Amino acid sequence: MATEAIQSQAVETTYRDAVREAIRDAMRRDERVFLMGEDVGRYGGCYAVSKGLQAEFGPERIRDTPLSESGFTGAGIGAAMAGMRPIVELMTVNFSLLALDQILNTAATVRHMSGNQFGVPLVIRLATGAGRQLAAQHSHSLEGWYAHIPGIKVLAPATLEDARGMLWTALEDPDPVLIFENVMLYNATGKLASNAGPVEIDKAAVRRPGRDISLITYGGSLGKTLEAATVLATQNIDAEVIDLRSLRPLDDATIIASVKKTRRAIIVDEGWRTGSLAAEISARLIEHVFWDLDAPIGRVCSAEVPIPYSRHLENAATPQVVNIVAAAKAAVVRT
Amino acid sequence: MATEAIQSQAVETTYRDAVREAIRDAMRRDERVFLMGEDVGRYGGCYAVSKGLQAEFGPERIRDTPLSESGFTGAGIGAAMAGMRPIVELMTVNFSLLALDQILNTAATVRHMSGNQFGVPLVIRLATGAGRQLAAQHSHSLEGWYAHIPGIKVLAPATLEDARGMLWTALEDPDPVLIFENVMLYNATGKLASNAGPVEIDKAAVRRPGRDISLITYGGSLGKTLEAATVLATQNIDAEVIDLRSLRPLDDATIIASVKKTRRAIIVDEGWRTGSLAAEISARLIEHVFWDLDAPIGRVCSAEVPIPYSRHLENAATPQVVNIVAAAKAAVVRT
Amino acid sequence: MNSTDKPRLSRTHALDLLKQMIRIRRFEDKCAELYTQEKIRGFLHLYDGEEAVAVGVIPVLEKYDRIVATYREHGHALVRGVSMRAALAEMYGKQEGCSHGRGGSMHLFDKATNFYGGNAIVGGGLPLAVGLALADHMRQKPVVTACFFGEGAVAEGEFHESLNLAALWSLPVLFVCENNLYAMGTALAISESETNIQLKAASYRIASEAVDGMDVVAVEAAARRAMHAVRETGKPYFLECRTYRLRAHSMFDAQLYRDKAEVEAWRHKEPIVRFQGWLETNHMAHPDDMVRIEAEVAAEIADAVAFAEAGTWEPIEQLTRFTYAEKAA
Amino acid sequence: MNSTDKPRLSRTHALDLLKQMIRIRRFEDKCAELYTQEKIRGFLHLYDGEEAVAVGVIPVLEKYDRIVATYREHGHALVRGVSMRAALAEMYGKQEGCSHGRGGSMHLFDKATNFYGGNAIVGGGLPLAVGLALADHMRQKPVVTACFFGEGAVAEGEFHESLNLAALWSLPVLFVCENNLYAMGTALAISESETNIQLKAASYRIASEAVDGMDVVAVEAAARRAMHAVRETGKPYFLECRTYRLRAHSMFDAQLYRDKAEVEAWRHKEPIVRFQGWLETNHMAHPDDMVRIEAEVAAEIADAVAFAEAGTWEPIEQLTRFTYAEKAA
Ligand SMILES: Cc1ncc(C[n+]2csc(CCOP(=O)(O)OP(=O)(O)O)c2C)c(N)n1
Ligand SMILES: Cc1ncc(C[n+]2csc(CCOP(=O)(O)OP(=O)(O)O)c2C)c(N)n1
Ligand SMILES: [Mg+2]
Ligand SMILES: [Mg+2]
Repeated sequence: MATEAIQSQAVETTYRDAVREAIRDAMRRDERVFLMGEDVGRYGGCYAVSKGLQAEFGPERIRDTPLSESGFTGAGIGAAMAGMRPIVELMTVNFSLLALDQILNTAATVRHMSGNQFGVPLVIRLATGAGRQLAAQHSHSLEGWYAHIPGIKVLAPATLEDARGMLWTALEDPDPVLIFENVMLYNATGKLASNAGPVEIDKAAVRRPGRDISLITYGGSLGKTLEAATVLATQNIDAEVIDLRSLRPLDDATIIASVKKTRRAIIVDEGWRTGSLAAEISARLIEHVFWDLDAPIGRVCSAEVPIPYSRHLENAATPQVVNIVAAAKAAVVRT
Repeated sequence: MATEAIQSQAVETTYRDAVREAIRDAMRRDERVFLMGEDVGRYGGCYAVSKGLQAEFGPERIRDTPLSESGFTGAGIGAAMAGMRPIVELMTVNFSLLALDQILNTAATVRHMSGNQFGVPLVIRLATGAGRQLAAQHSHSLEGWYAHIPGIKVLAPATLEDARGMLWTALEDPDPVLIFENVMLYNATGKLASNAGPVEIDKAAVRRPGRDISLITYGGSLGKTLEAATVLATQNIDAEVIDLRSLRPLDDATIIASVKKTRRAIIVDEGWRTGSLAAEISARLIEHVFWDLDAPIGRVCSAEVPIPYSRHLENAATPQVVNIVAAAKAAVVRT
Repeated sequence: MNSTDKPRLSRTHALDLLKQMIRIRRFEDKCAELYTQEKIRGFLHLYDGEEAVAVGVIPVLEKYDRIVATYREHGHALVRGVSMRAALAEMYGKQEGCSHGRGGSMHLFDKATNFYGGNAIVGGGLPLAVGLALADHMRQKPVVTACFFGEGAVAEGEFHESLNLAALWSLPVLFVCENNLYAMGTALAISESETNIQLKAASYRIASEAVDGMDVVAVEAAARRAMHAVRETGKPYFLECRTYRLRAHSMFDAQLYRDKAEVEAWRHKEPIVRFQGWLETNHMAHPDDMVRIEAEVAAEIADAVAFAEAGTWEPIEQLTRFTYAEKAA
Repeated sequence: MNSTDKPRLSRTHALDLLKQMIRIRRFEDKCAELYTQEKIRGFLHLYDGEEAVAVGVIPVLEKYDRIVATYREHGHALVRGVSMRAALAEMYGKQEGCSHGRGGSMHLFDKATNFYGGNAIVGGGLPLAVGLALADHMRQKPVVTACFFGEGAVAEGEFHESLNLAALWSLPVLFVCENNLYAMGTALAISESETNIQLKAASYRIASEAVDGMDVVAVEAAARRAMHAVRETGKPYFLECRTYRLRAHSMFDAQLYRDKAEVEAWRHKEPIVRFQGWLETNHMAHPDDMVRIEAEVAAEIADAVAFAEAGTWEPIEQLTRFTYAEKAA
């Protein structure tokens, strides 16, 4: 998709606008689609993603909700079971904890508990990630943690194409899909094909091919990881960069193929290190390519601390280009 | 502790009684301690753990709560910050999702956000695990998932000694401690020293020494894993069984020492496989003992499905002795 | 009171109400027996004493209306028309069960009758009901969603959020609170600072009524008024049914929290005996009616047991099915 | 009305109330300026227009009472006695800050004044307040916990659970709802089916009062009545302060959801100008008083800025500190 896009006529846009275009497009394609969440309407979305949409689609379909995360998430589940295609915006992942019972105990279980009679074709959008000095309660990166839950799918659009294209595909999915948008990406600019549209959501993408080591990441860390790859190139280390795109299910085939080739891997993940998605990928690689590895698999994750407010500590707590470069070099020189 | 216990005069008891004794003992030692939760008082606890305690300590200190998980968990946090030593019983981990915002956004962050001015010396007890045919909403094993959260500690007593001894040590801890009691253990019987008391909560325990492979587990799976070790012994495979005891922090030293010795490891964990604690342990082993390994690290976890009601499917979904034996043999024969 | 408020208490209708209650009672007595035989496992929550609520409310709904229930939902499923066979097979864990054996007693689902299940998270069904009603509201469908829950759920935040959303967005939800005075072992006064549950509806501007939940005729009349109001206004309505659970909360409950005398006192208000007696004194139920009803119910139960016994176990190879929709080939 | 109800409006006291409000306003004006200079980062929520609430309520509390606030808590911290130096240094992220630079604007904490902090989860502070009061209740301490929250929090389940627990267990909590009519861009009528917030207290049997939150004298009088009631009865009390946020919700808010005219209209009811004017017409505030107050406040702010500027960054080596208590060596 990405490459096609670049070939067709491209327009300058932002990640934020790409997400808004995706919502607008979905609303136009299917009248069963509606967006509901705190301040998505009159306010225009806490990150201005839905700005202008209420004027176009009205307050019923761009529905402002009270501060009742569990209530309106559950309402989204019910509406989906009754045939609608709701997009629930949980403003940020930090507040999604209040809705976790509905997500895990209802959305993720209904199809199973009902013996496949009912499904929950619901999409939940959440802003995620640190980097804006919002401190310990507003800086969580829990997308990898959510990927633990069977019954839901978890997406992490890192590019303009995915910000624009994943939503519709997710809405067509018969099961609940959580889409995590990293807060540091909203202002990201770039060229997007004027005809950009839905993209598949099953495969990881090789964003930079390389021979010496696989750098596996997603979402907000993709940019940093590509930067690190550029730095490594100047030191004659040819890194391959994989963008997971889907955190649940994981595209094992692409990951394994890459590491079988490079024989080394570093996983970059903004979640806290212990119990991170990076740990799962490391464990899977061991299960599948242990005998092909020339070095231990490394992880670059967030430090085990609630994210501090002050900028220098927040930066120190989260993965940075230097950490990725260092980890990659350690893996390459180690043998 | 365990060994001492066996030396001193031992009395037949159950895991349930050991937990009750631990609560009674704590209530007597320190008047700041109180137990609060749904049906802990008049009903006697949904698993009869607190039966009789309200008669002894009264309704203020053995406090029945309404069905308000977030409310009374938050109340426990506040009471702890004000100098009490509350034990909040969240009946089962399945309902703890309703209190997760309070646990992650408040209990785990207050010390940090306040620059160390306030701490939360709170203990939360939760029943966990499958095996009673309670189906998809009542069979979660999320202790490993909780271990992702910095700021809290997570314990999993697997023995009578730990059921009896971990609570007081947890209550003396200045930070929030979650204690997960596996529902299949409550009826477990055995001998417990009449003078059994507090135990340390920092170290993993080698429950069975062995040379050929390390079987790393905790809580409800310890019994199955020891059984598996016995089976393996009959096939000349000498397995070492490690009981993690503390899931956060993990006792890396004990785990690493064991695997450095055996050069092979299987992790048995009742959590869903993807993003399981087993993945974290596997990743850490790779980071620390990669060069010492003679085989890939294996995981025996729950299948990626909400736990089904029917017994045969529930058993198939969760780790069983045969799975552990098979995984261990695969690791040993593989080279 | 307009016509919709008057129960059409024809003899046939009266006997039907009675039969439905007896049907639930006898079925659950059988379930309890099967539980001791370990044919049914897990948690089993009986509706003994509360039958008048489901029997009074559910027949008032239209086929196209929706129902959300709790883990104490056998009665609701049966009255709604979920076959006794499928319900019992589900409790056996057989794949012929209404939830394919995946759910068990607490998770009876049936798409054919718009039965949105047994939910085992207290209060968890309320947001779901709000969402079902939201979907109907947005499509201007004349559908009502009836949501059953116990008085224990009133303490949950989800109760509060759901009532506010339903009223704020003016959604057609009939909230039916089955106030049986206990949440497991927790008496209402230990759970609520304001024990008059009905009053709570007012702070959301939701119309409400409290009714004697042991009187099936009264419940039906109240349900008619409630449904009429919801259909007329499109707004939610709150119906509190005051009832009592005569048996233990589940099969694990020693009932230390209430004394036998209290239970005995309530036994006298028990909905079946009471209604049957009333029908007999009013010559609307004759001995042979009772014989017929008991015989029909016994036959249906025997048939359901045979069906469940003959049911099959889902192959273990299919373990992870239903976690996600199967890809259309 | 007994004596405790009557505000002791001596000239000194009146000028003190006025000064406190001005102190908050000028401090926050400075914060906004420092934000544009990127000295302060993250979210910054100003109290502009609402000062009469914190200034009217907090001085009525005793030193040993406890306070729980929200992310809009600069005013509460200052009135409570958290030093302006420590508060500003915190917003700078310096280790001399009242939360060691870890918390920032939304997380001002101060153990010395029993200030249990800024909580950035809407509604998250209410259960905490219930717990603080529970601890005092169990130890029979005569301590009251004052819990401030916005009207947006009323829709959260935690509001419902907390009010019920406080009333059910009869805990000394003063719930102060700062009803500024908006939750970010969501007007009250879009958030609540019943917009009369005070009424909600009744369904928990909690005594309540609504007061003009733009009138510092009225707020103080109401706070006295409320605190008197809590101390007398040991029970919770609900105080709704009707106020208005004159500035944007945070520094990122374009205020698309309300028109300038509305804001202008409220500006005329603005608590400082209003109270100052009233004091002047009643000859309780003279021009030189105002000069003195402004001068003192300006000096305090200048000092705080100097302190924050001179503050130091915590060494990065200490990153993971405060995640757990440091082991006593
Ligand atoms: C959120 C949650 N907390 C606790 C439980 C355990 N539990 C199951 S039923 C029950 C009592 C519910 O009482 P009520 O709502 O009155 O319904 P009833 O059983 O009386 O019909 C409890 C506490 C649960 N299932 N869900
Ligand atoms: C649980 C939760 N949901 C959403 C948010 C995002 N948010 C921050 S402030 C706010 C509005 C709160 O309004 P109100 O309670 O009235 O307080 P005010 O800002 O008006 O003082 C929202 C939605 C949050 N911080 N916490
Ligand atoms: Mg009940
Ligand atoms: Mg507000």
